[in-house]
Amino acid sequence: MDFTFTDDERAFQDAISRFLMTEAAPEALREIWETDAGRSPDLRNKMAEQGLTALSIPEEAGGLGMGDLVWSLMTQELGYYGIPDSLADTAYVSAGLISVLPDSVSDRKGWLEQIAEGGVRVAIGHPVNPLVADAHLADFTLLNHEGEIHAVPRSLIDVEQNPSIDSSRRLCRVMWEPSSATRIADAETGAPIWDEALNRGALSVAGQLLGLAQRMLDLSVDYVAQRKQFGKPIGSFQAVKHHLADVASKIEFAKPVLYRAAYSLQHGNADASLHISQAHVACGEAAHLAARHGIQVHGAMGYTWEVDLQMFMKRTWALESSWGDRAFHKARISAAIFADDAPLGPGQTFGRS
Amino acid sequence: MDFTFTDDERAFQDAISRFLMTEAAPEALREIWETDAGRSPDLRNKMAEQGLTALSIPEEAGGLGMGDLVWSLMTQELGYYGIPDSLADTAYVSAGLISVLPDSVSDRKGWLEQIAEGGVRVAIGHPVNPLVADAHLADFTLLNHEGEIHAVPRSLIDVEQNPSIDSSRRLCRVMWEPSSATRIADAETGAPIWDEALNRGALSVAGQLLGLAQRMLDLSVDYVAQRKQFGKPIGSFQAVKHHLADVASKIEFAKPVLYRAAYSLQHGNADASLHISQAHVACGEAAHLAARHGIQVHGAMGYTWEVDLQMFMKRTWALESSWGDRAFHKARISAAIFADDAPLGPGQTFGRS
Amino acid sequence: MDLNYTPRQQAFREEVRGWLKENLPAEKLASYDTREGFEQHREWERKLFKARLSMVMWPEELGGRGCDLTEWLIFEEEYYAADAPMRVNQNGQLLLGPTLMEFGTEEQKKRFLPRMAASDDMWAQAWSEPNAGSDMAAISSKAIRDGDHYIINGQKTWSTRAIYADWAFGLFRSDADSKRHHGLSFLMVPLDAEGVTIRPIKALNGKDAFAEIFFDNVRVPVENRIGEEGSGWHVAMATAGFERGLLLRSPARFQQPVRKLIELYKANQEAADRDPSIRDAVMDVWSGAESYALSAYQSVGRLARGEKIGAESSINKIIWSELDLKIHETAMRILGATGELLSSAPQSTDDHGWLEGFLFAQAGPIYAGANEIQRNIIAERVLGLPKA
Amino acid sequence: MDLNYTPRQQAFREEVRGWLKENLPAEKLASYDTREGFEQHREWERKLFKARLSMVMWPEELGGRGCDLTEWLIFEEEYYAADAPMRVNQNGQLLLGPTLMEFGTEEQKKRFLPRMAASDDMWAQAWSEPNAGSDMAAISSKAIRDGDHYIINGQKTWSTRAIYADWAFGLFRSDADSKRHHGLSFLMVPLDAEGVTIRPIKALNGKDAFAEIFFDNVRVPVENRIGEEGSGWHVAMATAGFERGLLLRSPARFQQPVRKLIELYKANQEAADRDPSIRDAVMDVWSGAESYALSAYQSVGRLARGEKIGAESSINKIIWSELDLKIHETAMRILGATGELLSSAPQSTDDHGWLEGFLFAQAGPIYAGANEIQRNIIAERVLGLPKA
Repeated sequence: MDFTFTDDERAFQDAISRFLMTEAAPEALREIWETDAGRSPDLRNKMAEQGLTALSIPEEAGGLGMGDLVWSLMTQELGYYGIPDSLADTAYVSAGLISVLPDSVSDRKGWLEQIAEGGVRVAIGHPVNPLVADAHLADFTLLNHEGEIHAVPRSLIDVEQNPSIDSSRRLCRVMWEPSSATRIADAETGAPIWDEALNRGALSVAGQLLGLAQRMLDLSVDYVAQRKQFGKPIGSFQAVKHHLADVASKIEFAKPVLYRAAYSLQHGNADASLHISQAHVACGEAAHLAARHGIQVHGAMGYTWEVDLQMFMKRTWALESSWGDRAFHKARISAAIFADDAPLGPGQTFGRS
Repeated sequence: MDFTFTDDERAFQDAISRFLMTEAAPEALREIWETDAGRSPDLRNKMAEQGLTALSIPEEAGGLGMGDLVWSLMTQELGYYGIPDSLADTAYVSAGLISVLPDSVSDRKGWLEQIAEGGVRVAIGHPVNPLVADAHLADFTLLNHEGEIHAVPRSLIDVEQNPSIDSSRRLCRVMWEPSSATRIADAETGAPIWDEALNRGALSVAGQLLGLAQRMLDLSVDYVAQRKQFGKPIGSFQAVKHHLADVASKIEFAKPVLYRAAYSLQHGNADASLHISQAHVACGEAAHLAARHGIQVHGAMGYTWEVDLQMFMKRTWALESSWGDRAFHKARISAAIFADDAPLGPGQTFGRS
Repeated sequence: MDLNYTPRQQAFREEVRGWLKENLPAEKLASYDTREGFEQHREWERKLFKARLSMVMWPEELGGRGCDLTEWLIFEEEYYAADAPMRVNQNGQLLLGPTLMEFGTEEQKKRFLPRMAASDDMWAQAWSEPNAGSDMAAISSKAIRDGDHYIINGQKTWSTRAIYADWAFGLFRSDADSKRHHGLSFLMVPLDAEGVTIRPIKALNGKDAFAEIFFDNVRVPVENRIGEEGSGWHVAMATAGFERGLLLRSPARFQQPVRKLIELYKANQEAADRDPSIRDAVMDVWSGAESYALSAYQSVGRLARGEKIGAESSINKIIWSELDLKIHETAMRILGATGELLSSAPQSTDDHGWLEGFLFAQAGPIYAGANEIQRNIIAERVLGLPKA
Repeated sequence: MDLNYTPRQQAFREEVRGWLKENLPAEKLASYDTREGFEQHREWERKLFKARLSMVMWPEELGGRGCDLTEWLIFEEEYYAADAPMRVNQNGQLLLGPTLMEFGTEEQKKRFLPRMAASDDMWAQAWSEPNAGSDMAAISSKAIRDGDHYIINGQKTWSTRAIYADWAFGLFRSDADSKRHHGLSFLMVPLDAEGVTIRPIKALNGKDAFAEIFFDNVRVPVENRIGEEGSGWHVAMATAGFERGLLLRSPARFQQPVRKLIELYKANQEAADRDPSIRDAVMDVWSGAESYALSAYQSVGRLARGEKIGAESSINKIIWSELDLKIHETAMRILGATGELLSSAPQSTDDHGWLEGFLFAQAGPIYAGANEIQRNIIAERVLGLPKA
């Protein structure tokens, strides 16, 4: 029993953080937002060079063979730096889906190798999301047709862009015709794979939300320590202190929830879906509160385009309902904890294998 | 359109307040609690002398002919002073029920006269309450048998006392045999009368809860203004200020809800039940918050038997679920506001006549 | 207590309802945070003014129709129930207007109020400064007397729609050596005056909703001062009271979205009920909006009896701003995954403007004095707790 | 990361579970806030001690069995899952015990810890004073050195169950001229010493749960001092850390009532669902208790890696106290009209003691440092915000 990360894992997280701090400063992000595609090939290439696209690709396909736990650290950094890129959709969710496809899918290994090298973008259209992120520039998109899995190249889809309040989001309605040429798994094979993709997507969002929460807290702490009113830093007022203390508490207690969820998914725990929905809700609530208290302690400055807080607030409001909105995840929690055989009470903390 | 009380009505409330301040100081209440019956005949007599038992008795039966609006002021005072007496059950709820009984009930006028004079105690056993307050010393109890109304003298009931956390409550399980001798209304006649009794009971509780909220706020303000920590009155700390400001806000905005409800009941408004349930919930939430923040700012002192706060907190916790618990009243609100013909939006504030 | 409307009040309600039905713009106006929308809203205001419906409470000679507060509430109810356009000149009509009524000279009233009612003059406030947010007394912009003029230098900020407006009003330090609340004067400044520079501030939603105003030796005649020289704080406090209080946020403004929220909830009930807090929140905001409306009627009655509304207006400010936030938070929860889409997105399911409203609601607990400050005021002035 | 228990840990769990099944009292013990219940609980503690289960983490020579923190969590899980009696000697075992381990001499450890583990000595804390609540440094009780003794004069309050206890520990001012955190010493005082008077304080529930302790020239030998003379504050701060932190409120203490709350909810679902906030609250406290447990396992892992837990323990204190309140609030909502009945009432439907727990939960945000103070600590020491 050891519920901590290894020194290596923590060093990895630090390295990612330092890398993104340099390569994805807020000014750079704002420039990327303004582009048509909304994505920076340069940033994506750099991330690939760092090996980030190869994280969870099996070693035999040229990847690092890491699991959901490492992604729970990685996605926090993606959130913290507000990375305007669906990297996790390609390198985590889609890669995870492709990894478990039957061997009969002849492109499988090639796709994984290309993802590891950073040579492809893969979008994924799970029914829980009404729109598909980044389908406009994905080389191919994984799509669901009555439970089947289809891998549809860019040339066979039409996309209609749907602008979001979060300028870093690129959401597409995807129009396409299913055919046997694009089908890579039938509905029976597809069902558990789609379920796992949903869990992985939700976990990816949870991690990002937690990173966003921490970023908004850090921005707020910096702001209130220097901003003065009534002759004192506003951070010395008890009401401001308590707003931010509450955010810190939410983050502190959402973190182990995220890690348990990642562990459960990685180890095939029977309660993984419950744990992931709990993480989505807990991290969402931490981020939501960080946004609300963040703008409150920023005062009118927080309401401007110029101050960076807005970038992270809007991302929070968008991601909160991504890969399942709060109601979706609460419904999964309800179903699990009110079931007759629910894993309740002391001694059930790590669920059932 | 005038949503204020007259000078006379406000003078009446002031007079009640001064009277109870003198006659029902906390030390006196604590003594009454310790008695077996839990009630003071002396206090009851004085209240009768003040005319409080005659308030809503029709003038032709020797009463003052006042309505629910005046009772919404009166019940606040009963709550504020934590009066350990079911005065409102006799003089308001039961009196209201008796007033609308058919003329064929030969005792009707006599009962009203006796209530007005303070000569009888009447308990009332509405099905919404699992137990009957003060049945142990009521001269007779109004009871429900399959929708019929029965007036059952003390000699024909057995009572089993059920102690409450609120030492001023005297709750009885009532055991009795319905008979034609005790029946005063059949089920068809009884149905609207029981409904109105429930509304009146709920309104009486709402008023008391609001009075309790104000009392707990006043006690807390007094305490934090004199109690010092870290060299300052604790009332000068922002966290303490904000706790009490929130209580003051809740009270301020529950008050007009109570008054609209009383008006609607008095004037037979079609939305009276909705308005009364809203008042029960709003006043309950104000009192609940006043208790929570009250004990918080009192610190450990608030947790003692000795400091008066406990008397009003425990009364709050008891009354919150009396004459319908919060779920009961929320269900009535739901049914009304989600109905197809719900009175929603601007211009519907005072409901439909 | 009498909760029936008089026949006159009912007739007025019918008149307003009928007029709005006849005259409402067929198409939704563009956002008044854009130049185009701003002018569309000015046109609408002129139309209201011509029907003497822009400022119903003002005296007839100033462009109103001398209604009382109850009639004003009725007007507002009908206005919001009809989904009529947002009022673009509120800073003038609701903040400066009442201030002029109370503190202005007869000449000032005649000069400014009818043009304000007609929206011939559009007003911006010049309240905050970069270092004076909720601490309004920290003002450093100066207005130094030079004969029958003041010479203004300094900077104001968070001035709503100032880039489109004609005039601004605000507090300036007329005694250069004074501190805090002392030595301030309340001035009205034409925004086309020489030396005025306006720079837009882009809001959260990407629109130029606010501006900074820079004053570089701007000359303003003394007759543009409201109240005595040096007593601007006193005047401004009254203005702030109007802002927090009843007038700025009439109850209908919340009852109408609650009605729509209930429709939204019912249309999506099955999905929404998976999160039980949604239904609970819908019930709670229904009660909150009702209670806010009831409190308004109560205040109107108290004012009619000659009572004053004092620090309780701070409670109002907290209640409406938190209510507005909760209404829009709940709508966003119901919209779920499509909630983030702009109204221009083809797949948007937001036909009421919930997202825009959600963003705007974020500002409610901040502007007009942050809610933390309002809670201090309640504790100190309503409850009598000691200052820190 | 490895979330599997080792075979040794699993065997320990089985042992504890089996022992409890064999040895649990057949009848619920009386409340330990009564003399009768206090002694019943002391008997139970002796039984636990004999099985070396009273203080599993303590070394064998002090009466424990040298378990690590993970095993302690396992013990707690089994203990609460079995609904075993509340621990009556917690003030000694969980607060003073760790303090002695860290700051006591070898002689003190041998003298006090085994008797504490066996509950031969029952301990009360003598922490607060009438004018020193959350402001612990405002202590005025004096312990003036007289040769190899201290002479104690003063008054302590809120001493839980002191009327039944054998010993008390607390801070006293050993330097009469010192102020605030300076000049304090940490002393252990036998409650049967001459000059000690104990007066019960009746709590909310009518029971003598607390007491005031009066010291009138009470002589205590210097060997009853923990740490250096005058450095009591430093020692006490460590004690306060234990109190707020992990040990006082093990996660199982909340997971077990959550399990019961879910049973209560399911048994009353139709009535409860009329108020949708109830179902939402049940889900929320489930998540809260899980998250508190996960955080505990995380802390245990961090401690095992040699990290320190500092001001984060203030977050713990807020989380468990607010969680406990919400669990019991929700239970009271589900019980509805019968919730107010004492367990002695024939019609009571409260077979878990929800009402008593609800009352006790009210104290959670107050004792061990009010939550307002904890939030200040988080803001200042975790986030680095400036002091007021």
